[in-house]
Amino acid sequence: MKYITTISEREYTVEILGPRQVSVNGKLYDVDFQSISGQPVFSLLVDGGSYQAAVFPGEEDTLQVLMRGALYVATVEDERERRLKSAGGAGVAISGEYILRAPMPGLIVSLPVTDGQEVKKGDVLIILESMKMQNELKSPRDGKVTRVQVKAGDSVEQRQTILGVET
Amino acid sequence: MKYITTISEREYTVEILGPRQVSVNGKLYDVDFQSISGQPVFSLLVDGGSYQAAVFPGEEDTLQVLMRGALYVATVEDERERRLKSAGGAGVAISGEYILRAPMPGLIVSLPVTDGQEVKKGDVLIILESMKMQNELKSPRDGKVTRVQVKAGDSVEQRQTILGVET
Amino acid sequence: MFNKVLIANRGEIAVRIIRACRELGMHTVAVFSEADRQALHVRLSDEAYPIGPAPSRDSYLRMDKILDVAKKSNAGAIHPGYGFLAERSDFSQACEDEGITFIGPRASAIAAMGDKAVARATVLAAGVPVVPGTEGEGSLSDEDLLRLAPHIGFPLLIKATAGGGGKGMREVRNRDEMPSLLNAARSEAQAAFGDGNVYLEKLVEGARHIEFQIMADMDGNTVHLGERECSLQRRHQKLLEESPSPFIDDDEGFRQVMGEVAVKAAKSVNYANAGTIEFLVDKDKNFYFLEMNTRLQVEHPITEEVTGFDIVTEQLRIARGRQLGITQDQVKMKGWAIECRINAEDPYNNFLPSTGLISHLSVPTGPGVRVDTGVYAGFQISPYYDSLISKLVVRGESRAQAILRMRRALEEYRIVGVKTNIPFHQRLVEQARFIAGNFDTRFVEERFSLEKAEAGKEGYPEIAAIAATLVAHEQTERSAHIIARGKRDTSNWKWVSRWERMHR
Amino acid sequence: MFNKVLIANRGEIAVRIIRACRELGMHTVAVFSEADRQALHVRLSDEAYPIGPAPSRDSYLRMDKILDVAKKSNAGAIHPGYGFLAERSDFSQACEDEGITFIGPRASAIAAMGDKAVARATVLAAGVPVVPGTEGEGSLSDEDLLRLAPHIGFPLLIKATAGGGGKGMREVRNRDEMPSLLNAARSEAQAAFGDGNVYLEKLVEGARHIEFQIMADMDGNTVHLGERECSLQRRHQKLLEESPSPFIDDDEGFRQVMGEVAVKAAKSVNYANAGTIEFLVDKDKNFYFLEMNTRLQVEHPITEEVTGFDIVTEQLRIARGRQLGITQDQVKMKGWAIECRINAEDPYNNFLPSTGLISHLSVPTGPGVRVDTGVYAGFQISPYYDSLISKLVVRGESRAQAILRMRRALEEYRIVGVKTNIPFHQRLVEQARFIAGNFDTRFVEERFSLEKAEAGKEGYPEIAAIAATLVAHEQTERSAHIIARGKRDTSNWKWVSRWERMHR
Repeated sequence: MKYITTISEREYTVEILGPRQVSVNGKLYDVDFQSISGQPVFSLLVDGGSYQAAVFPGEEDTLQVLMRGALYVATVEDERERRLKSAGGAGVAISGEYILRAPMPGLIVSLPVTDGQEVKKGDVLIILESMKMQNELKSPRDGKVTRVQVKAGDSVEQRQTILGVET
Repeated sequence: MKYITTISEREYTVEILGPRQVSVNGKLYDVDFQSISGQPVFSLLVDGGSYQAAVFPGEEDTLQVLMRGALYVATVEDERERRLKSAGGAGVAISGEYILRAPMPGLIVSLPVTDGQEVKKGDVLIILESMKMQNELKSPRDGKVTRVQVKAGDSVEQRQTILGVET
Repeated sequence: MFNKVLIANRGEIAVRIIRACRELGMHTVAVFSEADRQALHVRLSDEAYPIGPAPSRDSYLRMDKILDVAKKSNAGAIHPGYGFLAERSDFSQACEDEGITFIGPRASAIAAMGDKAVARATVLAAGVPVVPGTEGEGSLSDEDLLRLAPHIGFPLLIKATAGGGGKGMREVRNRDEMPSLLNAARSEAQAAFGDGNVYLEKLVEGARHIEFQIMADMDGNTVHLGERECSLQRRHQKLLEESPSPFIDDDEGFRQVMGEVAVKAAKSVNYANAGTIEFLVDKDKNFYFLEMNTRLQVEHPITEEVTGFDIVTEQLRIARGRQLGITQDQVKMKGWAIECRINAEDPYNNFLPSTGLISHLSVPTGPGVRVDTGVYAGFQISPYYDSLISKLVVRGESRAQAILRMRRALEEYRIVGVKTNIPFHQRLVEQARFIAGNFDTRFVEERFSLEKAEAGKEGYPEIAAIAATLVAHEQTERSAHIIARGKRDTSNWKWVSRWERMHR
Repeated sequence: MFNKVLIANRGEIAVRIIRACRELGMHTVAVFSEADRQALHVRLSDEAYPIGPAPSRDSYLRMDKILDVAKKSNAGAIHPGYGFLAERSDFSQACEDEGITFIGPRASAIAAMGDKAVARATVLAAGVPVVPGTEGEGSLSDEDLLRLAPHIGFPLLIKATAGGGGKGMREVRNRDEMPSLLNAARSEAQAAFGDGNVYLEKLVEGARHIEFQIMADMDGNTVHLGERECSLQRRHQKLLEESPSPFIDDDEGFRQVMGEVAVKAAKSVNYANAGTIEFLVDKDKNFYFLEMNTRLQVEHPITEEVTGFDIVTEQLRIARGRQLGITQDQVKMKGWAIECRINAEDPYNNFLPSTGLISHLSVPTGPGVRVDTGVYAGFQISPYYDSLISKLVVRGESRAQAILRMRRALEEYRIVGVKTNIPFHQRLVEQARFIAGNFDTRFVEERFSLEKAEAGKEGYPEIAAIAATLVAHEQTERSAHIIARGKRDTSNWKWVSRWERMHR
């Protein structure tokens, strides 16, 4: 099974050759990969090197790998997916609507944007109070604010939709 | 729901009156009983007193309650069970065959008894080596050894039947 | 003399106090909100009583309910911990009125130090240097503050009179932005402390935040237990503290000068029990009184580790009327201690707080490591309270050993289910400037970027690629089979559905 | 000078050594048997290599495989921990032959002290008092031993020449029972150490077991780090140790006399690195050399806690050729430390070892508590190795504080999935004789009964009855419903089937 795995814009071709062997960009590695305690924590022996990795789903179908105190954000595609995607043309992932959901339950302290407003990547979309802190949630991209579903003073549940940003 | 719960040969009539109320021998208690982390560890608030109890199944359908550093071995019967039992006559639990099973995987170092031999309560039935220790397994009652299924030098799996003691 | 103590708090500090009581053979009474029925302080206490709904104002801030529990349970004393009611003089007074020992200073001392403006005036009168600012009496209007600001000079800080922990604090670079910042500070202070009063203070640039631990008995015997370096902060929240301060280090003369001033400040309000004098120190070793925290401090363990002095135990003894067990010349700092505050927040996403169920927990242990915590595997981190999960404290013979020990402890610490700032600390303690002890209160915000720190490291991207690919591969394989429904339900693991979403 | 260390061990001690290496910035290489792929030492090490099947003789006792891994991984040194190959002079020699630093004494010192009979002769020649016994050279036949026994006098002990930890040890009350006990001791010694040789020793009645920690550098500078009281044993296995010994306590003169003799004993074999001299002490303060353990000791942490001296770190430094960091007069014991060995065994069922999956784990933390452990929630305790799960160590300013702290730590410690001896320790530290420090090596076996200790306590039987009834009630309710199959499968909890069995 062959995968293209991207970390920090660098591509790694990872081929799973057997239960204990993979290759990365053609280089062979002995690998012993085990889940610990039924948790998304793994013990990984690669050519004798011992690594502990926590692997979590991240934003937009990435996998976050936390290992030796550093975070690696990875996208894993299998060859078939990859071919389909390149046939369909690049840039697909960028378009469409970004939906901002409340990352935790809390209180909307302020909502500095309005429906239809143009925002830049990094602009504050809302300020949410939770765990006694005021937290600014920022736009991950340039775009236009759509479908604002809350107002200042509202309490929101975790994962509740707050607004969208359309490119 | 009314239960007769026996600890150290003393009987407690425990009646469950509601989600937060029980009576023990007629005395009312406010009770808040919660399982922790989905484990057999419980936090129990009784009239404001806070107790942590680990509750495990013990031998012969007892429940072992480990709490504030002491072990309580309890038998819980509901009223109906209890009535049936007393109708059927006492002493039933004592008769029959005791089956000795290996409490852990290990090696049978020695087997000082033979089929048909009479043993007293406390007599050593086998010596099992496990975790680098030689462990003596003793007879819980007087009786006759039956159905010896292993010999010295055998490796046994956990729960494997070793022999019986018949009264 | 009391033998049963009610702990009017939650989380790691409630656990800390319960442990101290237990080690003195005292009984403990916990109180808990609806969100905290399964909290560790409830499980570990001898008694525990509910005091209301999850929001603090309905539970942990309700003096009336807490006093009711104290009376019902015959608790002879109340320990307020930090936060919540710890610095409310009316609570201290109410306890006294009910004949319950308040484990902390007298109401008058809390009141004097609690209004930061009054506090500054009081210590100034006692000869303690203060940061230039509005040392008026009590509340000043926006108009007054705007008028006084140019006399102090910009940049300056707006600070909550009632507050602490950076809440209701704003930095002002010029007069124009001041009105809106005053507004924001007041509303934050109102929300956090129920008191919107603020004051102004000169911003000392390049400053270090160094504080002295004070212990005083009821007879006025007062000692300091040396200093703590607390300059590493983000949004005025301390993140990593150490004792001694690398800035003072072996300048014992300077330490004693500051310590004596700290004792003088405490004595100016007839202080009793544990307290902390916070100073700003500039690069020329000028130092200014900032405020006094009239309570146990979050970071008290590092002082315990270097002095060998159990501060919470001593608080209980002092409250029982005992004299201080030590004199100033018996206080010796030995070795070095560092504390990292482990918060449920995502260091890769603007330190956004993180809630959820802790599904797995591996706590670092071994020589020289101490963890003060209020959580366990299976505990739910709720959004109602602050994000402090635990305090990871290490001690070493030297600062270098303590740093290396902290690194290994951070690497061992595994918390699954919520995001934590552990990676932030891992990178922070690797920074050359941290190792050199060369930082001020702006370091974290202005000179340290987690992303840049990681980009600068060599790292193991191939290994990460292997891990990610194998996880994804396993999920593909799994989703190709029919998976028993029950297996999914009881798993904390969201990959299957994620994977299905990807392949939809 | 080496910078990469192979740890030829497993469990808590392997983790302890990895931590020390990490705190010195050294790289680590773990080895593991098939049963230990997921063990903590494998997870925490920088590198890890398999060395064979689960039984020790096929893995952790295989010098050849371990040396292969050392060479393959370019490890410059090997730390043997305790047990396994730690006291095999041929292993120390083999390392030297391969140019790999053995972190421990020279092969000659191990050999001299490893044959207990030779050891006794050697130290006797150096003027160290020994327990009367067969100080012959090497192996004696049963015939010889039976002939010598009456000269020593009964009661006496048969002890394994190669051994330690009570294995291959038998107590002999008279000549008649001696042949069969010799047989048993030899076969146990053969199984445990691959060496069936035994020797005889007078049994000192009412004796305390007190040992001195020795540190020596390669230049022969030798100090002792004070004593450890190890009298609380069961079947010659230590269960609870403390430092200082309450028997020596503040008799500094006696401590120094014993310490000097211990140093003399170590010097008699040109000892280098960490070692322990064990003494028997009778009630009149006569003391006898028992044996020297030429390795790191299980109970080393209590010495670390009272002296502030990191023994494992110092072992690594000494092995690198560094001189001892301290002189004898710099060694100060401060406060009191106690260690409880937490074993996977059932104290209510004849201390039968317990295996299984640790489904839940809550480790005690907070001030003065240290846990050295090799397990975590989700780890499987296998039957292949000893039953030591972890060491719970506390320190306090005084013995009384340490005892109270140990009590609260034991009460906090939760291990679910295997039985442990925690309740045993909880009862032990409550005993009046323990608190008074009034016990000898027979105390646990002859004067302490867990059942009697519990029967003597008031306890909470009503609360236990409520807990048991509610659990049983919940199970009845549950079994009355149809339970999703998957839910059952993933539960570690066996009640449902138990309940079904009951109601069949």
